[in-house]
Amino acid sequence: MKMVIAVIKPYKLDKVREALSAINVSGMTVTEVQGFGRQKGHTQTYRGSEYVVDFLPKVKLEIAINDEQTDSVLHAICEAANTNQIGDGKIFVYDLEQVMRIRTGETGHEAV
Amino acid sequence: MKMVIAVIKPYKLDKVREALSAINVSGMTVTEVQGFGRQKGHTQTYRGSEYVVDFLPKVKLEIAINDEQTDSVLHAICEAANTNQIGDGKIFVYDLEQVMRIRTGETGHEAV
Amino acid sequence: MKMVIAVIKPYKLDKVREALSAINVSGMTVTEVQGFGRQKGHTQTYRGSEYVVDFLPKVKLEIAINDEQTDSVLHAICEAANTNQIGDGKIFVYDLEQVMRIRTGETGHEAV
Amino acid sequence: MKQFKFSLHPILALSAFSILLFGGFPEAALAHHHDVLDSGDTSWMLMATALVLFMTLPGLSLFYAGLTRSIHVLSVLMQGFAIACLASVLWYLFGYSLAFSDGGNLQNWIGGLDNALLGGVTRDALIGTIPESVYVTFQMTFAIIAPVLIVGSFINRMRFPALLWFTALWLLLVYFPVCHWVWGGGWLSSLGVLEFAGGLVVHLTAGTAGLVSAILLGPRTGFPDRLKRPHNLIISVIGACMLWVGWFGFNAGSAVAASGDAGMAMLVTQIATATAALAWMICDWVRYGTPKVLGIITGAVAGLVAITPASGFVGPSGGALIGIAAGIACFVVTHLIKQTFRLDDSLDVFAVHGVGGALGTILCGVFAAQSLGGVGLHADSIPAQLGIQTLGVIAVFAWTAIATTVVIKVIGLWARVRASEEEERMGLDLSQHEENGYQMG
Amino acid sequence: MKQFKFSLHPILALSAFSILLFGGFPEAALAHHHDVLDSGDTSWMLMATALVLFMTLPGLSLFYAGLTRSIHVLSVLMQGFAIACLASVLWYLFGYSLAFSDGGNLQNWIGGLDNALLGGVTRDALIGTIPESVYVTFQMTFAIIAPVLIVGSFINRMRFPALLWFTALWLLLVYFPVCHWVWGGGWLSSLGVLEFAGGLVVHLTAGTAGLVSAILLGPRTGFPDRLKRPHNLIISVIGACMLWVGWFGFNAGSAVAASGDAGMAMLVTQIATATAALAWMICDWVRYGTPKVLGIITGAVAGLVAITPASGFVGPSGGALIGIAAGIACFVVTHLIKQTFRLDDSLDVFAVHGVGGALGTILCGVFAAQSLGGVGLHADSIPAQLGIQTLGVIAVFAWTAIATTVVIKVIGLWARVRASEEEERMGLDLSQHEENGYQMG
Amino acid sequence: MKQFKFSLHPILALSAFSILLFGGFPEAALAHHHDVLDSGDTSWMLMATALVLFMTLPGLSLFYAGLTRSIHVLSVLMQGFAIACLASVLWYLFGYSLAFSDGGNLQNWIGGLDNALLGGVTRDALIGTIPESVYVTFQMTFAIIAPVLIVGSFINRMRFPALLWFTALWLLLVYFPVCHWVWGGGWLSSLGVLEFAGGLVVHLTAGTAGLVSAILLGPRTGFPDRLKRPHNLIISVIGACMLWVGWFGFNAGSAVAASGDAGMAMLVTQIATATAALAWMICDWVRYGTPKVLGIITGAVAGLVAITPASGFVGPSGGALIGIAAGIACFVVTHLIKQTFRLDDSLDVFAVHGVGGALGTILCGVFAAQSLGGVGLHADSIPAQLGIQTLGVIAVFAWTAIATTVVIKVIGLWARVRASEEEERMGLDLSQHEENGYQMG
Ligand SMILES: Nc1ncnc2c1ncn2[C@@H]1O[C@H](COP(=O)(O)OP(=O)(O)O)[C@@H](O)[C@H]1O
Ligand SMILES: Nc1ncnc2c1ncn2[C@@H]1O[C@H](COP(=O)(O)OP(=O)(O)O)[C@@H](O)[C@H]1O
Ligand SMILES: Nc1ncnc2c1ncn2[C@@H]1O[C@H](COP(=O)(O)OP(=O)(O)O)[C@@H](O)[C@H]1O
Repeated sequence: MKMVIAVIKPYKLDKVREALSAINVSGMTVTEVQGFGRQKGHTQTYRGSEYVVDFLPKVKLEIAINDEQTDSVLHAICEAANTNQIGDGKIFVYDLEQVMRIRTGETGHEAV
Repeated sequence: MKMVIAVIKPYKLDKVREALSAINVSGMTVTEVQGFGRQKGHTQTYRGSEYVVDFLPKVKLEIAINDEQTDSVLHAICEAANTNQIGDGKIFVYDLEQVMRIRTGETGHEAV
Repeated sequence: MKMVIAVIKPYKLDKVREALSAINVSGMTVTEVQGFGRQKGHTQTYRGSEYVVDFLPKVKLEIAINDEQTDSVLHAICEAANTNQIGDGKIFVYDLEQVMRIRTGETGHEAV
Repeated sequence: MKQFKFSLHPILALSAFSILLFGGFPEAALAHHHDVLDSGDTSWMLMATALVLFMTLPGLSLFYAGLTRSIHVLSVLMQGFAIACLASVLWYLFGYSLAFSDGGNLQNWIGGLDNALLGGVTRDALIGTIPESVYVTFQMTFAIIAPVLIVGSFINRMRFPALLWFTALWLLLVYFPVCHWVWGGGWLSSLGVLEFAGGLVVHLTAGTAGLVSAILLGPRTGFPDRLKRPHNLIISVIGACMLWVGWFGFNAGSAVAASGDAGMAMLVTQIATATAALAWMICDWVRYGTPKVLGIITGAVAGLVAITPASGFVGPSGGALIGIAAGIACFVVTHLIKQTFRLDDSLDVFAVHGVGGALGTILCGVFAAQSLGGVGLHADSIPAQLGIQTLGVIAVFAWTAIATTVVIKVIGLWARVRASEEEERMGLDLSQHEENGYQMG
Repeated sequence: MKQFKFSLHPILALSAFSILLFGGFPEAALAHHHDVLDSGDTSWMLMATALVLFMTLPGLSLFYAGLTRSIHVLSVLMQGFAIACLASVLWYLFGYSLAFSDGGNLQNWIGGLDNALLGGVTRDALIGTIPESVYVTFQMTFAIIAPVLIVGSFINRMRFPALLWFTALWLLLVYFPVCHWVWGGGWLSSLGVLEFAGGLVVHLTAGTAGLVSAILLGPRTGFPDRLKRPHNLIISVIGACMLWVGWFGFNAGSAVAASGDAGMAMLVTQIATATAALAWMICDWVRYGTPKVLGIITGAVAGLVAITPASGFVGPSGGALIGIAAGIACFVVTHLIKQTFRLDDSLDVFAVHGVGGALGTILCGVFAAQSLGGVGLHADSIPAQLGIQTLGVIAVFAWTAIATTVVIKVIGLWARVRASEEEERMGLDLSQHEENGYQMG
Repeated sequence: MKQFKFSLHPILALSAFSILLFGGFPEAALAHHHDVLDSGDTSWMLMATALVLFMTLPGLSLFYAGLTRSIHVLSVLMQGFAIACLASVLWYLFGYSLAFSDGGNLQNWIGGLDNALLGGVTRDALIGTIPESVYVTFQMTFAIIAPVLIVGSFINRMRFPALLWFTALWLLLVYFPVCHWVWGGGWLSSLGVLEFAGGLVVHLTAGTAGLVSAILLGPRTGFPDRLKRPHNLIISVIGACMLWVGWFGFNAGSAVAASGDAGMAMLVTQIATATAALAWMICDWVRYGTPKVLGIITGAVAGLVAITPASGFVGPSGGALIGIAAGIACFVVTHLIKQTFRLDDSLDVFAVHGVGGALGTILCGVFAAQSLGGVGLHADSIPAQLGIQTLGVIAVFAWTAIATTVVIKVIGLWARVRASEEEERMGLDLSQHEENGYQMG
């Protein structure tokens, strides 16, 4: 099993969720995060004081999937979240050793 | 070393924390997240406009442990967080390559 | 590729970010979290009611890097975030299987 | 002119009314003509003025701000604040004059420029028993709130420069004239329309303008099924409470005296608000199975709006019934607009203010009847008065709809009115003002 | 009846007082009987009414709302708002009549129904020097705030339908009668109890009812050691500030005139609030090593409550001392209730309003003494007056405790009063109203 | 003494003015001397007092609180609240007496102790046409707001115990004397300085003290380039709106009567606020390409400040021009202080209140001219009056700067004034009060 972590622009969340539903991935956990990358923050001025806004609001999705879904999931996210503009975000994949559904105690593939 | 990620219902946080303390796991990092899964959101109506609430508030726990604790930790969380109702959440486990305590610079097992 | 997760004291964020920039690591994703560990929370009293504050505000950084950067990154974070006081936080490292830049579709090392 | 001016809003209304009733000015009304300052009346009007400003800033702004998304919240507050400033300046420049001074040949339609720059509004000038300076400021707060009300219709999507243009032109083409028609000695006041505190002048104009501009600007991105929920109902409740409190200045202040009329206006305002709020709450309960916070506060506003034109003319029971009618009618129209017509009048400005204002104006023609505890319409003059009231509603609606359309179209000639999709998505706070409402950490 | 009515709250109090002092009605008091409208008095009472409403909505609601968890915040605001509406309607229907009209044979206990539906409250009707409509509305705001105060005792756990029942029945069984006893010509006013602005009628009734209902409903889940902290103290501070400002209407408004009595009531209110707040702050500092924000604002409220019954009778130094006493006493009782008796009177309604109201009522019997700067009790009549004051406290406490118990038990016959554990856990916002307070993003 | 007292603020100002104009007291002014209570004037002053308190609590506190970081938000609210309490108590103890009673030989510099503990302020005592109790409380609210204003200069870094000392000593050394100089019959009032509502007494003192204490305490950690943005502009907008509304009490209340002067003061206040806000908005737009929310509300405050000393003397157009001047001048100075001098006067207290207050005081000497719509300075007396106004500004600035320095240095002898880096980093909320503002979940 794999865990896919996608950091995307917040307003793309709905579209990504729909793209994932379309390929039958319907579980995920979402966090509001601040991103720092090539997309540079802007400077805001409040009454003569300048503030550098380094971090930009992003949304992080964590999606546990079975191994064979990896490519289609990456593809779906990538397509839905892409705007061709800097700051679109990144996807990270790592290996999951175990997954467990709390309600039933199921583990492994059924639990995903 | 393993990292255990548990996504649970918010009001179960205290109980899970206590269950973990009982088995001598006393470090964890907690994040407020939004969950999407089988438990479907509800529809809210505000003055004639209907809003689909897809995401439900959950709490995510990240708990780094030593390998031999894995089973007891999964068990403890599962028991404490279970309500037998849909939406109880999931637990994910993955392998940690390295752990470091910032204060002391210790690494590995002692750092967990 | 590795993912480095660092849980640090919130006011150290700027310093850590600068330390990382100094070694050419300039991408990261930041989340506000609550930490539970050896550093014990305090008790707050509101009008005769005592509240145990178990969780302390921390900041979590997720930083994807290439393997060879691992040591320098750990070192940089450790130095910048250290105050020699309990609660300085922890760093976790795990293996990343895949990284993808959404904007370009690049994967692997170039995407980090 | 003083003589003339004295007999304005709502004294004019009352006088016109007296003419209807008794075929002439009653002694009591004339007695006021001595124009001696009464410190009690002045005190109340100073305060009523502060209350109406309070009702707009922060009241109405907060009511609206809580209902947007957090990325647009400042833009709503900014619009309210900037409108307040701009309307104040325009009122000082020529607004008061166009609304309240003698228009000569055009008197039926618009005032003149005798009082431009508030010329003639000296320290000693009186209107009835209060300083004219107070009357000017009191009426100024009415000119402020009307355009702020409209903002609710097109939140999240009007660009800020366009909003400033809109405010200026709309005041010029809609508010100042209509105010003159009803309270400044124009044709509707000559007809004897009953309009105590702004049902037509403020609420129907704003509601109609809201509807029209919502149609012309088109819906928010995501309307109707991918909208985000109100981001902070606490703020909206605070705003609603402030509206309620401030409205005492709006209605009881429209008596332009600390009198029995003012007292009764306050009492019926309180009762109508309460019944309307409860009526809406029950509608929610029946329709959705739950009493809603947003419902009860909206119902309260509907009640406040509906009692506004009637507050000087009806008694407690009249107030209670107008409230119930408003709660139900505004609830129904809200649903019609959103669910049947699928119009994105985002914060229901038409359903609440347009419908409430019209309804109150018309019902006023009934509940002013003495037999119903009102100020004294004879049963057999009700049909005639109802006709006048309805005519007022239709005329104000039609003129506002036309003029608002013109205003928006004309602004479109030199300014982009609607925010781009990108601006809307970033949030108007960032795209229009480079600021964020909330900044945690 | 007018004659009778005129002599009501707090003029009755003052008159009763005069009888004590001079063995008869003084000329000055009688002089008012001419019943001519004074625009200055009317102006102040219009405003005082707005202030008291403001103090409840949004003031008190916000004060409470900030102290709950974020998942219950709307429910608190909703309860305040709905109570305001319901109490207004009941006041219109029969509340004013039961409290203030002549009760005939039952006059000692309760008023009659002569003024039901506010019959007789015409535009011309006066109470003293102000329109009766204003007096009705002013008193209405008192009837609103009392049940809203109680809400603080059982936040997070009373179901909304039960709350509506509770409000209606409690007003009927407790507020209307007690108001009649003290200000409506009932037995306590005949005895000559000194109660200027609501120490007994509003605060002791609410505080006692809070205690009783907290006991009957049982504690919040998690009480006492797993409770969550107040979710937004900023909101509570805003609320406390609004309470302070609005309270000027409550106390100085109770002079029912823009007079020296009103002025002194405002001054002593300000001083007592300040000393009570500082007293509580120092208590916190001594006990916990830190001055607390929640402490100082609670102390201010305690001072406001305690000076309420005394505000028309004491001088500046009396006010200062009553404030200090209230700050300390309410601090101590808060800790007793929470830590010793382990009662979950969640927002300390009894400790602040019950104790503060009782304390102020009793101390009023001392500090009204002329030698202490008061309105003029002779040193040797102090013991007698203290007896009357204490009797008033005991009677109101006892009646309220009994009647509140009955009300809650009776409602239990047909409605679930206490939210289920599941409803409490979801938050009353979602479980009772299907809404959320905050919705970021 | 009554005779003397009667002629105080701003009647003294007006009288002094009359002397300038007519070489003697006019009949009209003397006519007041009969000292009969006017219920209308009293009503307005009761309300104006509530408005000024409202403007400070919650208004000013919120304005400031929104601009800090979320970890300091409570500390700002706490400081405002505690200052309000402490200043009230000091005013009662001796402040009113030092400011307004006869100082005998020292009369030019400071009042005496005749009214300590508010001795002599009885129920019947009058000042002009209102109860002295009301005048005492009205002036008390001015003594409260001045030190709260200063808080904005050193947010996030003054320890709470030091703040209490600062408040007490600063009131004693700066506020009470300066108030006496200008309104209590001291040397500036003898000179005939025009100062209607607090441009010198409140705003210039507070602004200057802010500048001095910002310098002495040093900048916030992170100043100037690693500061965190304002955490909640919504709160600041609410605060600014409340300031605006409450300021009607401040300015129009300073007429100490519900009169034409009060009405005109309200009108010009409204106009100046609007033009100043728009002026600042345009400055932002030109300088940064965007109209800013924080800009427009700050501009409004600048306008309110600048019109304050002039509000009783100028006409509508004078108000409009003073507003524009204030908007631009305060904008420029804000940038100078922050960007050129790199002083961390954190919330621009000097740039807005110091500069605004001084500017308004000086311009008042021009726009009071009859030819400019003012109350009636002859063109040829303008230079002389300008000299007096400027002298007033310089004297108040100098004295405040020196005395504030002394106060801070002296406190440093026994208390730590500046929070440690650790305390600042934890946030003053936690380090000073062991509380958090926000607590989600
Ligand atoms: N090395 C990294 N580790 C973790 N998160 C990263 C990393 N690089 C980028 N991110 C996340 O991805 C977001 C987008 O990255 P950015 O470099 O701005 O744009 P792009 O991916 O289009 O080049 C960042 O805001 C950050 O949240
Ligand atoms: N595939 C997944 N990846 C990541 N998080 C998931 C996944 N599936 C479920 N979750 C998380 O677990 C929570 C509970 O899952 P849900 O399917 O609603 O209930 P249950 O686990 O009882 O079947 C979700 O709200 C979500 O936060
Ligand atoms: N086992 C763990 N798993 C996950 N996070 C942990 C763990 N232990 C500690 N942490 C995180 O690190 C923070 C600091 O740890 P703590 O034990 O308080 O101090 P220190 O690291 O200095 O011993 C905690 O607040 C928590 O967020």
